[in-house]
Amino acid sequence: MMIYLLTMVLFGVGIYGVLRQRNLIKMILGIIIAEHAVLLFFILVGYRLNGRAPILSPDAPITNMVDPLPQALVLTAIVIGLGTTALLIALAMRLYGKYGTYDIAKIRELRG
Amino acid sequence: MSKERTPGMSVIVKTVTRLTAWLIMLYGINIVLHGHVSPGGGFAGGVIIALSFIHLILAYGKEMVLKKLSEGLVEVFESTGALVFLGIALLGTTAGFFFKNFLPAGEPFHLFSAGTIPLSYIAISLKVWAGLFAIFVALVLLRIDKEQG
Amino acid sequence: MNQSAFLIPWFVVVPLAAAFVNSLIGGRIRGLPALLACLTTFSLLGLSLVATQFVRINTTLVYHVGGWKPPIGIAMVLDGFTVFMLVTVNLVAFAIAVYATDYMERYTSKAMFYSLLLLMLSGMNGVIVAGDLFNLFVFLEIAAVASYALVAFGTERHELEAAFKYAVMGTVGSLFILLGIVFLYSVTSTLNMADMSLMLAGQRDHNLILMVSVLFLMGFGLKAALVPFHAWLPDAHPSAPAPISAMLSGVLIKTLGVYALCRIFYNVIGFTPMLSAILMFLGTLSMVVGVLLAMGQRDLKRLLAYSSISQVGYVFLGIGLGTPLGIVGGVFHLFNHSVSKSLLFLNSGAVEYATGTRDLKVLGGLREKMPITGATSFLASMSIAGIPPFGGFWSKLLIIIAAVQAGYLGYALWAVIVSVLTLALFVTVFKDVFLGEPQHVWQGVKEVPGRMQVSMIVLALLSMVSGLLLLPDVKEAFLRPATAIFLEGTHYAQVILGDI
Amino acid sequence: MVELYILLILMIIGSVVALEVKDLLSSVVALGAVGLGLCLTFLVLKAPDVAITQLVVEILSIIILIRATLKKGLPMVATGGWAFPSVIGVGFGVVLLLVAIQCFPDLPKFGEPMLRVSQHYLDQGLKQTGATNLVTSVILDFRAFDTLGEVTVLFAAALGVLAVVRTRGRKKLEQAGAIADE
Repeated sequence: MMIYLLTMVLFGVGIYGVLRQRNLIKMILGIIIAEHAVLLFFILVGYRLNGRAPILSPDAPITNMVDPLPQALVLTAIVIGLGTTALLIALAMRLYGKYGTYDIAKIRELRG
Repeated sequence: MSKERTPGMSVIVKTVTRLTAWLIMLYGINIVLHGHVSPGGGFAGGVIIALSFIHLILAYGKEMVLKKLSEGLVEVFESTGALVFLGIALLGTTAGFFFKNFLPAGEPFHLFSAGTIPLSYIAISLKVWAGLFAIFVALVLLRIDKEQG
Repeated sequence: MNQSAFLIPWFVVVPLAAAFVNSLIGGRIRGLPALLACLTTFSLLGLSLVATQFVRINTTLVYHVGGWKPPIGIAMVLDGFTVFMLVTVNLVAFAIAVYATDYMERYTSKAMFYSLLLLMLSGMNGVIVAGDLFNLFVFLEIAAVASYALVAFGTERHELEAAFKYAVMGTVGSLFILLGIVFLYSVTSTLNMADMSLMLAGQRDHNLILMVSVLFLMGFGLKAALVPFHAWLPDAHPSAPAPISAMLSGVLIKTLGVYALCRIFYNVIGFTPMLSAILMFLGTLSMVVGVLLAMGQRDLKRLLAYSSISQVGYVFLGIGLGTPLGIVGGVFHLFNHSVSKSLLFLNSGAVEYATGTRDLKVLGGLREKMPITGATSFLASMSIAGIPPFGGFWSKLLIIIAAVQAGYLGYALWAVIVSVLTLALFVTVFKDVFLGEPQHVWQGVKEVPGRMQVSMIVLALLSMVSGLLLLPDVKEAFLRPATAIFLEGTHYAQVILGDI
Repeated sequence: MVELYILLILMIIGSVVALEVKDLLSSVVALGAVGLGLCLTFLVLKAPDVAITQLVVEILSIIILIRATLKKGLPMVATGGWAFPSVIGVGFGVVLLLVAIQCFPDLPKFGEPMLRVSQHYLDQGLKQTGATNLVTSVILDFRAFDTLGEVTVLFAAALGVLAVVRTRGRKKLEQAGAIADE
């Protein structure tokens, strides 16, 4: 219960970063942090108290394993996040090339 | 800071890199091949292999690595990896279903077991390695000083 | 499992394979990428038309990927609404691929463009046939990532900026969706949508489900550009190359936003009166705000982008009503808007291609120089504005009648007002661009190349005759199965799992 | 479970530092600490596959981020004067927490997942797929289609990066009629 709340705090910090920061790199950092929180939450949901990693061993049968499904999905989500982050960084670097700054206040020319 | 200075970092770094880069790569391949019996797998292994190349780039400078491994070649690897994975999935349709694991499951805990899983992992690692390396090279080659216009 | 279900994976596999092959060898052979893209989209259109035959009798086809039965493995589902969306998406995609063969001559790296286009298409098809929540998320990300890159394809400064804004907001939306999926997984311990719907049966009024609804509303609302979350759209859609603008405005926001939202809310979480009220309110708000903001624009494509926000509002109003007539109207409007808004974006691309500008104050008198573009643009404008013989009129009429029947007179009134405003808007636009004295600057303007004309004519004919979809026979085959999915609601679960 | 709390609190502190410190390079390094904390947390939670992947992915993204921030004369990040976004940001966080407190009693208790579908993976995974690493059996057999999607996302991202870094997106216009009047 408490641990879930702390994860939500981490998510909130990340979203706060995206909304609050006026620097492109910091916005990307905010997204990465929020994503970390979601991934952590997913693993927490599948955790079993005193569980074992879901890898069988040749000698002894293991009964108390954690849920393997969230782990598989989180693996997928990590790689998706990496792809998105790389694209965001490439865009930010190109914008730096055009404007010479990462500061949003100096970049935003377009009207909302 | 003379012009004759070779690209990359100092001799110490280069020597250490020459020793470690291959170890890192071998470790990555090991992780890929044992993905179905131990933790790791195609993604982690692919990223580790990509990191070994990035390690070389960081130490030796981009020219030396790109001479051996051009960007076009990397793209070919990437597409091939993706196509092989899709091909494995499509071969499953011959056994009845898309993505059917059509090879026998084999003996557990052995390298050659679990049907198509190790093959898929090899294809994925090829794709992940090439994709990430392409991203890194693109971002390194990008001139990030202020452009004209 | 039904034998004809073996059709389903090809909707994803064909464009994926084409994209991979394209990036492998497309750069080396001149003309291959364009040909490959046209062939792929054409075969997909054929496949989706074949698929309409299977759902005629209200059957649902389920494909078990890997041969694992659904709660264990991933299911792909083909039902009425799926087929409807597949036809819409692949139709527009085919027209756009043909158009792009000429238009993209102005850009560099055509092979890359077509690869990204095909990846985006496979992402959308994957979202549409997904029967599994996480699978839906993954394919949504494919489409989204490809679209971020495509918006920045011109790599000018405003394009990069719009793409960055779009990518940041889109990624945050995806995070909300992922968080919602995690919550749903933790209470149901499954990811299959049908199974999840059954598991949620007893707990639809829990606080948690409310929170999940809000998360999904924010996430998919960001993708669909509902009004409080619309800030990225007026930048992103005009910045892309014209075929991509048409794709984004025509089908992407509807697939990733409207379709996914409807599928999850109607078939998984369950449709509640509160949700209906929220959807109708947000839809009407989008409708009004979109058209008002469109009024003041000088940039042709930006104006069209604002108008998209407004028209998606109609779709949400119709679907949010929840009555059979409203849903038919909403779904039908989705089709009409896809066709005519893509066409308008293609027209704006043609104008920009010929004149080099899209500033309404500068353009004028192009009708005689560009007869095809002018005529198709006229048809599309009339369809969007809701003039009687065109499809847009019938769908708006259905939505308004449904709103009156359900007793929401206020919403019906707003729909009428916005419709009138849209008419005024598009009449002005048409006059500014095509009518009036031809200025001497545009004396040398020539009509755009042939393939661009062909695809515009095809879409114009479609927008003209789409009213025929309401004829009883055609409706039974196409619109009725699509709307039946909404009405069966969470009964969806029994249909899917009954097939297993 | 104490180590979980400690790690999480460290991660929260790290992310606040990463977002608030004025030097970009420092904030990227702080993010690296957060990622490492996440990796350790995955290990504590018995998810070795995820931990390995998270570790290497974190290294890669930190390298790319450092590459983006290593520039001469990059100014310190300016803050302040942006009251409205701050209020929205903090307000969003507070609302999220309040809603979350209301919702979490509906979740299964921590450490006792329901394991409806997963029980099948645990029981039958080895027999049906032959992979002793059950996470692998899920990734590449039971849910292999997701993995195809994931590979495609990475493919799209790599293509997208290559598309975005082109210096010239458009060919030069040579047509006579194409007069941009600016």
